[in-house]
Amino acid sequence: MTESLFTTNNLWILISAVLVFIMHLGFATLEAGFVQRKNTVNILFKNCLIIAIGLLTYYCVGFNLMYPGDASAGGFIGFAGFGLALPEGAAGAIEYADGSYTYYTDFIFQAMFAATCATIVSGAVAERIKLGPFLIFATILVALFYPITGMWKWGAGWLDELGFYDFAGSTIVHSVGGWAALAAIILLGPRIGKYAADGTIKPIPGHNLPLAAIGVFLLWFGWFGFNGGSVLSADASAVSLVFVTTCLAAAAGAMGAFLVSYLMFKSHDLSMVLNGILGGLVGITAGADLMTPGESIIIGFIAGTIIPFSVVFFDKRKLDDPVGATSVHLVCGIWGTLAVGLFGSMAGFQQFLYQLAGVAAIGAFTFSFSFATMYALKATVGIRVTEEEEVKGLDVSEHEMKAYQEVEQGAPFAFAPQ
Amino acid sequence: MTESLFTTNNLWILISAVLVFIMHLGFATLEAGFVQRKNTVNILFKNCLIIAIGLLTYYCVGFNLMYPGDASAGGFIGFAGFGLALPEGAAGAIEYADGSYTYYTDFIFQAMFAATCATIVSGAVAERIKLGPFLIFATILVALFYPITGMWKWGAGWLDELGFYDFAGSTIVHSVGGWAALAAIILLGPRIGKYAADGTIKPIPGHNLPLAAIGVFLLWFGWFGFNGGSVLSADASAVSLVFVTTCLAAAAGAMGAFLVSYLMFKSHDLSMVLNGILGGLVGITAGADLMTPGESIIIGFIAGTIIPFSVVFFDKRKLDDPVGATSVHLVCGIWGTLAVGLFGSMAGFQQFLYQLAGVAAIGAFTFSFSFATMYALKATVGIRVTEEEEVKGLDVSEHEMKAYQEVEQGAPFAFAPQ
Amino acid sequence: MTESLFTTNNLWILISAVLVFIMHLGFATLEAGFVQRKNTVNILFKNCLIIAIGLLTYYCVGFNLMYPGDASAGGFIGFAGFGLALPEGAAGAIEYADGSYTYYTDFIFQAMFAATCATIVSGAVAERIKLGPFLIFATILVALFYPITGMWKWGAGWLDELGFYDFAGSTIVHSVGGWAALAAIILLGPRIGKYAADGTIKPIPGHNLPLAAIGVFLLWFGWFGFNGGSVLSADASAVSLVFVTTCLAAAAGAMGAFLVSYLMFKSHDLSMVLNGILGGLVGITAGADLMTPGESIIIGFIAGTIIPFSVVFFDKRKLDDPVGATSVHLVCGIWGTLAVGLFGSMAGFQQFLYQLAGVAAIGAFTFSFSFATMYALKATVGIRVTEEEEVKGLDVSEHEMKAYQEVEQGAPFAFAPQ
Amino acid sequence: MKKVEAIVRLSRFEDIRKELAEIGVPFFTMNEVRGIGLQKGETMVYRGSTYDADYIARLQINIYTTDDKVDDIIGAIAKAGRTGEIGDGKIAVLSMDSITRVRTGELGAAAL
Amino acid sequence: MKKVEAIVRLSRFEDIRKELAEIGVPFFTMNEVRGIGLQKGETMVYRGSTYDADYIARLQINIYTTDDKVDDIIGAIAKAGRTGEIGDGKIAVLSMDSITRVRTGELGAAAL
Amino acid sequence: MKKVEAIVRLSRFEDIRKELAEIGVPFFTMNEVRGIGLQKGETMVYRGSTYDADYIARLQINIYTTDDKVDDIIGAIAKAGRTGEIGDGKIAVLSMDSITRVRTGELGAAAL
Ligand SMILES: Nc1ncnc2c1ncn2[C@@H]1O[C@H](COP(=O)(O)OP(=O)(O)O)[C@@H](O)[C@H]1O
Ligand SMILES: Nc1ncnc2c1ncn2[C@@H]1O[C@H](COP(=O)(O)OP(=O)(O)O)[C@@H](O)[C@H]1O
Ligand SMILES: Nc1ncnc2c1ncn2[C@@H]1O[C@H](COP(=O)(O)OP(=O)(O)O)[C@@H](O)[C@H]1O
Repeated sequence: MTESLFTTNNLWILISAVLVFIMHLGFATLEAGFVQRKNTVNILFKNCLIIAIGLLTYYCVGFNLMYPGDASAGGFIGFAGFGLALPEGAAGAIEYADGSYTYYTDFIFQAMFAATCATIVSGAVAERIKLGPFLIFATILVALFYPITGMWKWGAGWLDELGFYDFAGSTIVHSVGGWAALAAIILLGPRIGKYAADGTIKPIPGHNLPLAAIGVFLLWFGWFGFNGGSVLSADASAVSLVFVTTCLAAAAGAMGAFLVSYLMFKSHDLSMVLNGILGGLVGITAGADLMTPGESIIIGFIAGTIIPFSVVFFDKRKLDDPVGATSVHLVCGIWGTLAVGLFGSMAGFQQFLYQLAGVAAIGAFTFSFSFATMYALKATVGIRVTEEEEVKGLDVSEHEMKAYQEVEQGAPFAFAPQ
Repeated sequence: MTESLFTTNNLWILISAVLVFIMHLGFATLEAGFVQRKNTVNILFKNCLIIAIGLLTYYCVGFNLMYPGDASAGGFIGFAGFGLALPEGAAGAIEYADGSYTYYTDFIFQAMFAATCATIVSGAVAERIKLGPFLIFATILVALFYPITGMWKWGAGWLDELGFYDFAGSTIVHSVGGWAALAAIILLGPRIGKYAADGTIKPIPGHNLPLAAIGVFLLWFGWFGFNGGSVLSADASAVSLVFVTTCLAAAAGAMGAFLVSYLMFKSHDLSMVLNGILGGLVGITAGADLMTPGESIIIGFIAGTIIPFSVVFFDKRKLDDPVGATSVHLVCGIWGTLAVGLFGSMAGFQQFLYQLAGVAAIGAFTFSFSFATMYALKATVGIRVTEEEEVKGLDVSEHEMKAYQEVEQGAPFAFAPQ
Repeated sequence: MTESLFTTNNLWILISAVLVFIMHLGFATLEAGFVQRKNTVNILFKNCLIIAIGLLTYYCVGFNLMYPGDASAGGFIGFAGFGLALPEGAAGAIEYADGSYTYYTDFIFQAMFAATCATIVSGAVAERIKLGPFLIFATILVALFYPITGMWKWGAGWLDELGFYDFAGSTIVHSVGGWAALAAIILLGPRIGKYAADGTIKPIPGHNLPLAAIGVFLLWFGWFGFNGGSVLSADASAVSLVFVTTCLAAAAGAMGAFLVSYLMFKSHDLSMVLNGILGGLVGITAGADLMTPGESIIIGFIAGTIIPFSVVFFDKRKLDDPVGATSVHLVCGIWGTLAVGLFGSMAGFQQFLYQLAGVAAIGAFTFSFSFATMYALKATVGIRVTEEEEVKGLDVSEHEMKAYQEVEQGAPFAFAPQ
Repeated sequence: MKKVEAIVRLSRFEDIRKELAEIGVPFFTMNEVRGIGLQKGETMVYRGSTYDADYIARLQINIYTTDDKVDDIIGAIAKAGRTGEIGDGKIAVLSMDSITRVRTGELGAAAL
Repeated sequence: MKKVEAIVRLSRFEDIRKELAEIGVPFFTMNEVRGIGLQKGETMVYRGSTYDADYIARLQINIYTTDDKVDDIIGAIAKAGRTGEIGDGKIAVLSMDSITRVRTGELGAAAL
Repeated sequence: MKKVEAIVRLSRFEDIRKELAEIGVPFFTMNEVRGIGLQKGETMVYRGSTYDADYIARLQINIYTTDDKVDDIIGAIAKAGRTGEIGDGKIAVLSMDSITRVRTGELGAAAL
């Protein structure tokens, strides 16, 4: 390993961290676009704090919980201590990861992933959750639940031993976020007005679809780092393959959602296509390095076709998810993880069972701990705003602000005075 | 060539692909900002599908049509087969492009360019074209027309033999998109209400100029990859020169459009300055690697000054182009291509003639085939929505959605209930 | 130094330039979001022209004023001539900066920084300054004031000799912008309606907080290049440390502003958290390479806590700054610069005095020359629009445009006709 | 003939609409208004300064009707629009000379 | 003196304006309203569920005028506003006691 | 009982509000309207073509009141709303048959 190749490898992981960072803006705009205007400040506020809390808690405990090294107890849990502890030798010791990246690069790349998890939840619980309990839940998720299951695979824990594969986190990041979201929305209940007295669904359309579209493009943009950086080096052959499979899956996801939602609803629903792109991306994430371009198209397309069914399924079960986070991250995350056993260079029945095991174990852990945490919060401080606050909107009731101010100086209204 | 340099070169082309990718968000927001709010969902929907279709068709046929290798028939057309076929040897074979990038890197970078072409059209035909025929046209453009003329130059075809030069695609990408757009708007006709009975122009202002500004900045951002990546290696000297010429041309384009539109209309028209920046970028694209910084300023400035004249010219000819795509991509694309014969290290009368030949040949091919395709679509399925649909807006009539929902849960209107 | 490492180093500085470029979009959207809707076109227009003017003037004079080389007169001022002059040897001469980057890379990276300075001012003076005088002021700032003080430190001038340290520009970029902004708003006076007759503050809320949030995330995104690129090579150890300190400071800034504004105002003010993130980023900028992660959290957190106090302080002094530029860039810039003397590997009383000297010298120079320039403009052409223009909004009065057009074709109003 | 104008809470709209439909008044026109009354606007905070939203968002329902229905309409709106809290709004009845249906030119009760 | 209120389609606005100008009524005030009538709102689809837009966007034109012009105004609006489809709207005439021009304080017809 | 409707400049709103409060009319309802009158809209430029904004943004203030206060209200609005420039607006008084307070069902003056 030359210093030069080391520098290039490290640079790519750093740039990937930058790309994953901007996914947080992607989530923020996507979620903001899909909620009602009266809850916009609230969702932006949560997204700002989640990235902040995510980075800080990952610094404090998450990183050393996810990568405990020798401190790991049987591959189930371990903790290497609070804060960051630069390994012996210089900060940039080329030995740290065999010349791929430095210790700090490792941390920052992983920290950006961690915060993603909590952001997934924020979309699903939008428009009705109390700010305080949400922040507590997000903190616990990032600080404890995410690193623990993450360690099982990426921290060389028991699932890794077993043979479970998850390249960049269809399960470890996306499904974990999705399970936590599911637990939360079960306990929260649907938004007021989402269901008529007779149970029919009354859609609550997002207030700003351009914002949502910006979000999806930014997420795709960031996914080049999410998947590309998960190669954990700048290896030309591996990274370029991952780029191709990632993009083709996203494109196929768009087409899948487009076609199915047209066939199902006879409409060209932008919100479905946007979710389809994300579904394709989540779907390819577990095996982005294992697939041929053709296989990636199949995986992405199927993910895209799942979206409309899944959205309708959750809606019918009164699991109200304003942004479709459970369909995108949970359902497509499971699909993508299982697809590693069906397609690509690792496919096989044995592998499929490993994948199932991973999905089930991580799902069971995350869902039950998330449910318990939310339940405890519900039973104590309460997790839902009052009906009055919800109808007024969280912007006014939790923030005393409006996202789009109408009053202009010199005039009481939103248009230019004469 | 060391493995290390190879990795760096390849990394830059991959990162360039990421930057070119985000240009699609740039186009989406630019076009969304320049249309009326009632057509916003439609334009976003088209932009989502274009990138998806672009990537998939380029995978299926485009790439092998543009780079047919030995399969080329006299440098005019050739086809190396469907799908991608990894060349003999490992995926990342350092030999593929002399240590500059891998096969998959080559594909993904080129695929991002291809989709750009169709996006250019979507802006010009906005607010009145039917969704289905547009998607068919876009698919044909990306799958056939763009790769064929692209091959003439970049696929080592006859124009390349001749001596025609187009560094990053002033003609091959931008003018091609522009010619197709021109053919389409001739056949489509102007939007209802754009011209009074007596022929005077009645402007139809864009509904969200911040979105349009976001689009222009993102396009500029992506252009670092568009031009910088076209160096096809990370060569320090070449890439840094291209960065400088690209930026200075964009800056000069802004100033050119600013000054001329002030002199012509006595107004500080943001939409002109935004188009001026893009004009400067398109203008420098053909010769970004050949110019000194000073020359790039001249080229960009002239491109910027062309914009207001060109916009008014097309408007007067009743060629209605809501976003100025023909002025930016077609007119400035021609200008930039010809500028290679006038300025920079290749300038000369002979070269000027080669440039003219390239502009004419590619223009003639693209315009006539695009016209024929659109004509056939018009004669069969029809290309324009009904008057009623157009007046209602495509969002409601083609998508049954609104971009900015006013109805809030618990209240019929767009402000917080008390 | 191998060619390969040189290429990687250079590539990182180029990519950093791209990241710093997008900060201009960050500023544009942040400022647009924080002003009233009637001044949106104006702020976008200014941001487009500033980046254009910034690049062009830095090309013409700025670069050679900031890096005069041997032409420097005693470390106070020097000028190496107009335009760019490629040093002897090839453009990409590896010798130019000891194998770190090329001449053109140097220029483009520095040019992106320069334009930032003027953008900081545009936010503070928004909603009331005349376009022409503003552009003149911005040009002078970028062409003269910024490079002169920049040279004192980064051009190996007297402050550098003294021992003053400013890694990426807490003082040299941010405070300089902040001082100029302060001078300008003192001379401009507050917006009409900001203060009641009895002096109480009447807030004028921003019109589009999602835009503002987009701006802050993009600024953070760009800061990876701003600070990471200031390492001036791709050195794995240094760049990764800078990434970690930068991110943790931003996160801590968010938490600091969140907590203090909750304690002070009992509200969850999104605008404060957004400013807090920026405060943390500005704060860490001077010593991003000197701090441990823990120290960066302290510095960022303190910067965040400063924000609410500072905003209220300026507001009470009738120094009306719609976007909080003085608090973020000036106050946190000073804090960050002084923090180099208090924390991290250079901390010490002696160093603290050097830092104080730098803050004072650059502050005195920039403030007084900015004040004088603005004063001269005020005395001659006038710097403030008329009351009528201000009430109407600058979009209509200076641009004859609206940012959000309501009139749709076929209908006089903003919703779909039936 | 009368025009009934009611200024009501936005959150009561659905109920008022149902109540009106029940008494045979399914059609009407409405618009957004801003009220200044006993009930004060929300207190907002922006960058450390508090201020009151000057007005309260309200809905104005406009119904053209024949004289005989006026009392029913007032009753329906008063019933469905009431929360009992300050700020429930007002119902005004104005005299209307004539009403015409644009589509047919019909006049008076036939136009409704 | 009368106030004429017309609820009309947005797409007929330009023609109504011209027609009014021709009969010597160039000045008026208008606002956006939402109508609930025989004509139903568009059917929309969002994430697989259909719903009806509750109301229809309409324009309300308000004209203060002298008694003698009322019939002309009704005629002009009825003519230019008609499409013949359900949903063309209504024209109501209300009695007005007085009208004042703010700029001059003029009263009655002189204020118009 | 009367309904007073005033079409005024947005920029005069604060003063009108104060003036009304002084004469004991602190409560009212208002909405945004667009006026077409002697005063023309701004001339706008977009991509090289100029066009006039068709209308001017105005505020309509609606006050339900007893007969005795009508003159005071007209006087207050006319005073505070006047700039003397063309475009200051109109004040109309319409006859109102009844007024009801939704919260209590009170009728007439008691409802105000
Ligand atoms: N004199 C009035 N003229 C017009 N509108 C009024 C008048 N008084 C009250 N309103 C409207 O009625 C709304 C409710 O009135 P308010 O005094 O707050 O409560 P309540 O009617 O329950 O006593 C106000 O917000 C305003 O829109
Ligand atoms: N009784 C009414 N009071 C007030 N507005 C009404 C009434 N009836 C109808 N409208 C308004 O007139 C519009 C058109 O009425 P509609 O019944 O759809 O068609 P038409 O007038 O052609 O029979 C409605 O959308 C509504 O705004
Ligand atoms: N006949 C009318 N009916 C309804 N509104 C009117 C009428 N005439 C004028 N207006 C309203 O009054 C506003 C001001 O009128 P305008 O003629 O411009 O000025 P002024 O009242 O000072 O003579 C107009 O913009 C319009 O909203």
